[in-house]
Amino acid sequence: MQFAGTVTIDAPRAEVWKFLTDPHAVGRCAPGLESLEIVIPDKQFKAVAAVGFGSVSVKFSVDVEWVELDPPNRGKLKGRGSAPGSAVEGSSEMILRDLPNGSTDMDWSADVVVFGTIASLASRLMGSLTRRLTGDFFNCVKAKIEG
Amino acid sequence: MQFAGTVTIDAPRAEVWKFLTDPHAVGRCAPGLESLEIVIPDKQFKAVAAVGFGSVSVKFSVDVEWVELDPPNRGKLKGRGSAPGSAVEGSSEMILRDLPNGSTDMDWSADVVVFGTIASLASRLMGSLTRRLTGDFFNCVKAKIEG
Amino acid sequence: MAAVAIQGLGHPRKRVEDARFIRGKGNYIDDMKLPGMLQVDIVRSPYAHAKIKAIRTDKALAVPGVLAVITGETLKQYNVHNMPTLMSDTQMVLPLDTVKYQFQEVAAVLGTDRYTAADGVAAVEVDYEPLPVVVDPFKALEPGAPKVRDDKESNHIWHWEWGDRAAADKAFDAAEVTVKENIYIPRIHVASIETCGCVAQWNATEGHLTLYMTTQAPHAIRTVVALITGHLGLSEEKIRIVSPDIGGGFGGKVPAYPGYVIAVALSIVTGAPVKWIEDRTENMAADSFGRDYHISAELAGKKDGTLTALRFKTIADHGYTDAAANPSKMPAGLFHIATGSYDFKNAFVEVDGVYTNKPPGGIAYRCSFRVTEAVHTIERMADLMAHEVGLDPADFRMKNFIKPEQFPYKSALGWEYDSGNYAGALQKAMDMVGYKELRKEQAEKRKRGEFMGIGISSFTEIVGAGPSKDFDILGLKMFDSCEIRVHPTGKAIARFGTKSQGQGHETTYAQILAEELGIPADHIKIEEGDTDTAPYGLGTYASRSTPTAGAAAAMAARKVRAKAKKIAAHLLEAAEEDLQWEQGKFFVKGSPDRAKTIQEIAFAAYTNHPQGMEAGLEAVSYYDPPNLTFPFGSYICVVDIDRGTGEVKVRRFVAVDDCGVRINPMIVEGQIHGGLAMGFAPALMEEISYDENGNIHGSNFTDYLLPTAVETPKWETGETVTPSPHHPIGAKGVGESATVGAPAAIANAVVDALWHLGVRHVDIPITPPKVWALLKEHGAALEE
Amino acid sequence: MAAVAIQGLGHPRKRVEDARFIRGKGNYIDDMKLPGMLQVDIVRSPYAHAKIKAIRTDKALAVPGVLAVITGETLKQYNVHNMPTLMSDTQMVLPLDTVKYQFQEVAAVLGTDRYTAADGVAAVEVDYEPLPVVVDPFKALEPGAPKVRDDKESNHIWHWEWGDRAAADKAFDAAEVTVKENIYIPRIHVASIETCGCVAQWNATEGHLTLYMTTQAPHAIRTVVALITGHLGLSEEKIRIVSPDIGGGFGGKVPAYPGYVIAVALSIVTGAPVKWIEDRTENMAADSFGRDYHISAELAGKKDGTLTALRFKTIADHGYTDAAANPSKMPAGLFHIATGSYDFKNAFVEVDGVYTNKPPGGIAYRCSFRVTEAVHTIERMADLMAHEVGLDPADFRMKNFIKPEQFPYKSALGWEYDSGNYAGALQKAMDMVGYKELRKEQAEKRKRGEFMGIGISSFTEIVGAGPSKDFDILGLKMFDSCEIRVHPTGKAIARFGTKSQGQGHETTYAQILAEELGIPADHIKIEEGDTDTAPYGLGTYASRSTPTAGAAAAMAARKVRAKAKKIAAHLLEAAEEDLQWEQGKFFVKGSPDRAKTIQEIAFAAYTNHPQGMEAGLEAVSYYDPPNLTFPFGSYICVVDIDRGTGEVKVRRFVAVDDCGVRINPMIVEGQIHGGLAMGFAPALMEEISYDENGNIHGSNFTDYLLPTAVETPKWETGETVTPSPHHPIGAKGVGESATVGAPAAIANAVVDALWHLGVRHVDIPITPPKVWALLKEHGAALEE
Repeated sequence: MQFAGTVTIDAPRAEVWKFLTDPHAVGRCAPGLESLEIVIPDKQFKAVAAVGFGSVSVKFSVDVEWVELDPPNRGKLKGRGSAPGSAVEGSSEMILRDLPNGSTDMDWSADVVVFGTIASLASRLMGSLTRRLTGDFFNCVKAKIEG
Repeated sequence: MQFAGTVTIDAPRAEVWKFLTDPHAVGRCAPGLESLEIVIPDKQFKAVAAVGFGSVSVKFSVDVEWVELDPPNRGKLKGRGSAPGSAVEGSSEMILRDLPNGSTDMDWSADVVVFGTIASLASRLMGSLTRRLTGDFFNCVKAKIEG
Repeated sequence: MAAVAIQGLGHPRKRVEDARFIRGKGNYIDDMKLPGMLQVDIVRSPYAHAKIKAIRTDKALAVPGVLAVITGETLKQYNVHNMPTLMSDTQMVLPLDTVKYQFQEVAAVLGTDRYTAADGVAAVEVDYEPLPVVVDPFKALEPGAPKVRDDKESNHIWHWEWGDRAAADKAFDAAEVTVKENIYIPRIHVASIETCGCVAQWNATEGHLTLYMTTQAPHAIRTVVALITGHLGLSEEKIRIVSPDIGGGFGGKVPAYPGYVIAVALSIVTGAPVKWIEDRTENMAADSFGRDYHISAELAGKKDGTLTALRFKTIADHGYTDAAANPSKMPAGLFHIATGSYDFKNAFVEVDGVYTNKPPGGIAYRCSFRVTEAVHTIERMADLMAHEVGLDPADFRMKNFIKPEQFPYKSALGWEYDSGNYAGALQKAMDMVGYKELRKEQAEKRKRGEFMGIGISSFTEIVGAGPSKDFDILGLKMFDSCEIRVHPTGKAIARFGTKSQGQGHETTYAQILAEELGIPADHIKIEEGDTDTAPYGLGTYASRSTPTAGAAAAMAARKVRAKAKKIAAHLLEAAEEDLQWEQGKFFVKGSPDRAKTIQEIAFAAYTNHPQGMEAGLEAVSYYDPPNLTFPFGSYICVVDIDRGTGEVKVRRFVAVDDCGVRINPMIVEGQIHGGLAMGFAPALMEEISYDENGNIHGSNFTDYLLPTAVETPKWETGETVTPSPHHPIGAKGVGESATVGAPAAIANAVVDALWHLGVRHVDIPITPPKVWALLKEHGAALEE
Repeated sequence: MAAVAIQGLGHPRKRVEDARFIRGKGNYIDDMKLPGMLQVDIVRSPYAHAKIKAIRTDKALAVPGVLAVITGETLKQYNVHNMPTLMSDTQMVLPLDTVKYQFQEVAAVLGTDRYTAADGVAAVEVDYEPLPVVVDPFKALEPGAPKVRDDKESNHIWHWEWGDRAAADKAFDAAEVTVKENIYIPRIHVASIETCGCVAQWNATEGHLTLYMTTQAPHAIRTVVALITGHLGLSEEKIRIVSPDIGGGFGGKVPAYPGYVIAVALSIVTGAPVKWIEDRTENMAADSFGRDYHISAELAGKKDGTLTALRFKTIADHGYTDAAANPSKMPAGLFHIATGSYDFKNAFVEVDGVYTNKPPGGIAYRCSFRVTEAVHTIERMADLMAHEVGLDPADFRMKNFIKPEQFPYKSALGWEYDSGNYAGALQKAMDMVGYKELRKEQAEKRKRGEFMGIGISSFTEIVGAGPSKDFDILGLKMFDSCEIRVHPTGKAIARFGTKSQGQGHETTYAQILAEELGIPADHIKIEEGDTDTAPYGLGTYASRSTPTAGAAAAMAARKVRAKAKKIAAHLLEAAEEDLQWEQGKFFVKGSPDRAKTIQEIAFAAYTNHPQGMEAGLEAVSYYDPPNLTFPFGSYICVVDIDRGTGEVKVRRFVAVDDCGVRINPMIVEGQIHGGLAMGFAPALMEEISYDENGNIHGSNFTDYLLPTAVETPKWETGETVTPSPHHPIGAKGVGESATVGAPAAIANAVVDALWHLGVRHVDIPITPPKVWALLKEHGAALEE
């Protein structure tokens, strides 16, 4: 599944960058996040998050790696997660642009592939669910940065 | 099984008679007696008594009837009892005689037939057990009357 | 006591097995609770293709009540990590290093109960490295495609062909008319309400295994287990397979699945009984599938509509291992019945089996080894050709049918059809449905812009595998068997090598025996499914029970009757040749009162048999059918299509079946009703598909649509009776006819409804979105 | 894998059943625990004869967990308060109004478990009115004796006689010497360590009864149950009798006891499984007894010791009903084997059956229907005659034995003895024991006032009932059966109509089949005891298993071999007549390398049999023996008698048995050891007696003395082998020989020790008090 969008955040690019590359900061907006561990700062972190898809609820352990970091312009991360009977792989990219009014535009895109129980049991729900979760996530991010 | 014996009791015949024809009095000496009920005074009573034969212990319900009563000389009773899987039938007779010293001699005899579990399981023990029980019984009677 | 009715052939005897089924007293695998029984649950792969880098079991083993976690490495110590398939391919029980399809077994967790085992499964951690996935058999055949099997040269499994290619090509070259279509018969699942499972009970003291399992072929399973485990000392006399009541088989309970081997291994190791039961998704996603045939079909004919030749080329998607349940010499089953009910002079079929990253298979979906695929294709193509030459599909069929006088008929693909009256069945169906009036109605509606279609399917099945000359499974000939023992009081017990999964064998076999012996059916106890007691048989599938074991019943009964005649002669002090049989007794010809009933004879068999004759009254028959049987029928379906939703509404469905002599008309009727529902379902609803990552779609009853009573149309059934000339009682088998014959009638009706738009074909399942898209493509959809 | 040894005839194969027995993994009735199982316990009469005035159940029903109390009135509603005995007499299941022996069943209490049921039994109140009791059969025959049976004319049941009375009388009149003795063979009990019991499981949904019970004759029980309950609709195909492992039978588990009927009735009423298990006293006091024969025996002979005639007159005490387990036409069983090993020209035996207020009976105590009674009597009488004419008992026997060249020998009482070499067996026993030296030692000891005796018993048994011409039980011919099925991999399962109770059938039957087929015995699973699966048979008792079912095994195997030969011919492309059998394979004569093993042939029977031949490799044989078999032997016992205590010390016991061909010498040896112990026991220890009120003495193991390893002497065994000429493998059966033959050897030794005192006879059991009294009577007791 591929998703993309643009979010305008009423904050300077550096501030937005700082927030979005701090897993603990972002983590506060990640739905169902249960734990977060920095393995190598600015390089690798682990997260555990519970996600519910319809009647199916699973807890994913995800390993995330920054594969590109061009502060404060562009960041790309890849992740692979697993849950009992399910797995997820994906990458996500963000590009920050200054807006004339001092705000920052973030273009984001994500490519997520799910495998296993989640994929087979919940595929019908996946699209709408993901839209809802990303919507919530970016609203939260925006709110947190904009304070 | 037939048993007989003579017991000398240091008490006047009338007193001995009175004791021996009072089921409640005699009952205090009856081994394992659990309850006693006069149905018709001087005629019929019921008793419940537990008897142990070796490893076998049974509770007999016995109906007893005075078939002869010639106060204070001679008395005869018959009984029939039952317990789960067992039965007993018997008669007993006593003849009281004054002794010169004011004591009383009691000649007693008993004829007991057992049936069922008791008879088949405990027949080897029956003779010695009965001897012991009757011995205990008459010692008790003697003691109680002689007070 | 009033005399008990004999209830032989043709009697609508109530199903005796229903006494327990309708009271909830059936004995299914999951009803079994043995003292000390443990439960196994299985860790399955989320990936369709991946390398297993590590399996970490420490957290699982820490779950209270989890007793063991085993992997392929565990089984490898005993060389049982792999097992052979019925097609002599190799199937993993548990993998050593790679998984080949999604939901494949990866490890097994043994716990004290089902919940504990499931908790253990959730706690097993597996590290995978995903590998490239191929789910499309055409892509799998392309050069450079990801290789499914490390141990094979390519993804191409086998090529198989039948018929005279050159003659067919020549006929096509000379044809006045040809039609061609690509037809996909999608992957579906039998979706029995009871999933697969077993209880393995190892008796360490006796070195003996009892395996209670939901198998349609207990004896074959026993022999296979013995062949697999012989090196471990588990030889055939130490294995007992018991198949209790089965909640639906339909072909899905023929193969051996890894769960069985795992349960057995764990029972042997622990000494405790071990239960394994699939949940719904495991059943749908990991057991053998049905169909998945991509067929490129061509017919040739004359302008007058006479068919002259047939060419079918098929790509068969077998998933990651060829675990098809076919007769071993027939990798595409009986697909070469493809000439159907028509008198083709030339025919050629070829099939190529292909590996993909999908579950192993395939098995038949209530059908006799790929017969539905063949029937669906020829019946779809017949309609195409009919329309092409401008004939009404009914007229076209009548023109091309094999004629009654042509039987026994040798088909261009080599089969000898035993008997048939195809025109009779079609005519009866047309009469029942009011064909002409419907065509009139259709024409009127078409004028009004309403889409109504009429579809015919005049199918011919081929069932009752099969004659020992050609039919075997792993070498085992496909005979079947009946043993009957008559007790002193004239009651009897009979056992069979088949195994009912709902067919009503307990009822119908007793009727065959009752017919032959005159012992009331109610006095004959029927048993199947226990390899320790039943005579060897190849099991129940492919509509073979009546053609093989039903025949064995009659033959065994006749042997009993032959002995009974000798005893009667002794009792009546008459010569055998002077005795005459009348159902239930022998009497002296001309002196009907000098008679001995079968009950009197039975008592004498134990109390007063002739000196020199052995006591007892019993016989066994292992019946080797001289030929297959060829049930047939004509189905006519009338559909209305909703232009707003694309929904196909089956308004009428007339099914005229000819299965030869009907043992129990009520059961035949029931079988046809059930079969029609299972023909309707894949025509309109059922499909299992995969995304490009090998994720299954259709692994549960939310995504895989079974018809309920709400969706199922009202069936109108009729019959003709053309006995099989070679079967002892003339019966042919009917369990699968309707499943085989129905989908083409529905598909033909849909195409018939849309033909004037230019629609020539729709692959099943013909779902509302698919129809709506067609309508829209041709500008006929109603949009808001 | 190393080749598995065939282990055919003569191989001391370890008992395969011991694998479970010695691990405590046997499956006995009381091991059975079915879900929801209830337990029944029985109220029994303390009186030997009484009228039942009232049965009050209210207190019992108030016991928590007590579910029901049933009486004869309850059962009468279904007409099952009475049941027929095997001798067509009537036996109460539960009485309506009178009890006829002590411990008779009076009512039954159903509870949730054994303890509850027992509490319920204790709470049932029964009012009895005692009636006059007769326990002595002689008194029972006196005019005016209390009548045991209200439904009969008198206490005399039947008179039975055999032989030529007039000729015998004439021979006695002409005799130079006669001896006479009254011999009592007391009532004893088989006292199996496992008591009787059952679990009745009624399936209300299917109308089907499974009765797990400790029976030696499952099929006969099934037919009997069907005949009894037919009026209730419980017909034979709806009854399954399963006899699991049995902890000793010895004849006591042939009849049907009231407890079985009660358990069945309660299971039918409640729909729950119901267990009934006897406690020790119930088993000893209420089940069928053995023996209880009062025999007045006479022999006539010449002065030189030649026997000329025999007359035995017997009063047989059958208790309150004639529930003997005999062939139906033989009310005194095979008592007419009474001429034993001797060549009598004239013989006459008569027996009168009498009712008394004792338990019903009788059954054999590990013996073939009254054979011990006959053997004990003739062997005691032979010693009397030997002493009378002044011959050593060994010389006397040698003189009178039937000679080897006389076989087949027709006895004066009508039997045709199959084969024998009596002198050979006696000579071997004498050599083993050192007979001459012992006689010398005895003479010396007698001088010193020490009592040492040497006793001989040269018995002839008659076993293997029996030829269908004469032998039946309730009409059922006494054949027996074997079914064998060879699996594709060459392993096999075989089933029999018999039922092992410790005899080791699982081991020995497999050896017979292995011998005949060359399939290793370890690859043949043997089963018995399930009427649904085993071919009909009459069961195991009377040493009949080897003579009948063992023969059936060989015959069934030979049928299998005949088919195997056809398959081998097909495989080898040779003519059948050119094939030669060598254990385990057929080869082409002259080309030993052109061979097919039985395993290869078995696989071909399912995969490559000749066209036209049925698949499978199996056969059934119902074997009707042409004659009985006549095992024999000579036992010599040496005793020392303690003059102070009367104790008889068995110093030596040499047993030479000839049972024909020995299938498994180790098992034969074990059977003889066990049999000797069960001959020793009634000779010296076991007796059941009654007081004048009908109270039993000997209803428990404190009063009824079973020998343990401490009391049992060391046995010295030897063998001669005289095959049965009519048995397929020449075997005769040995399970009971020692029990039959041993008591006379011991009794003869005791009398021999005391002969010079004037002692001519001592009835068994020869207890210390009895011997001490004899010593005292003859002034020989040592007193303190």
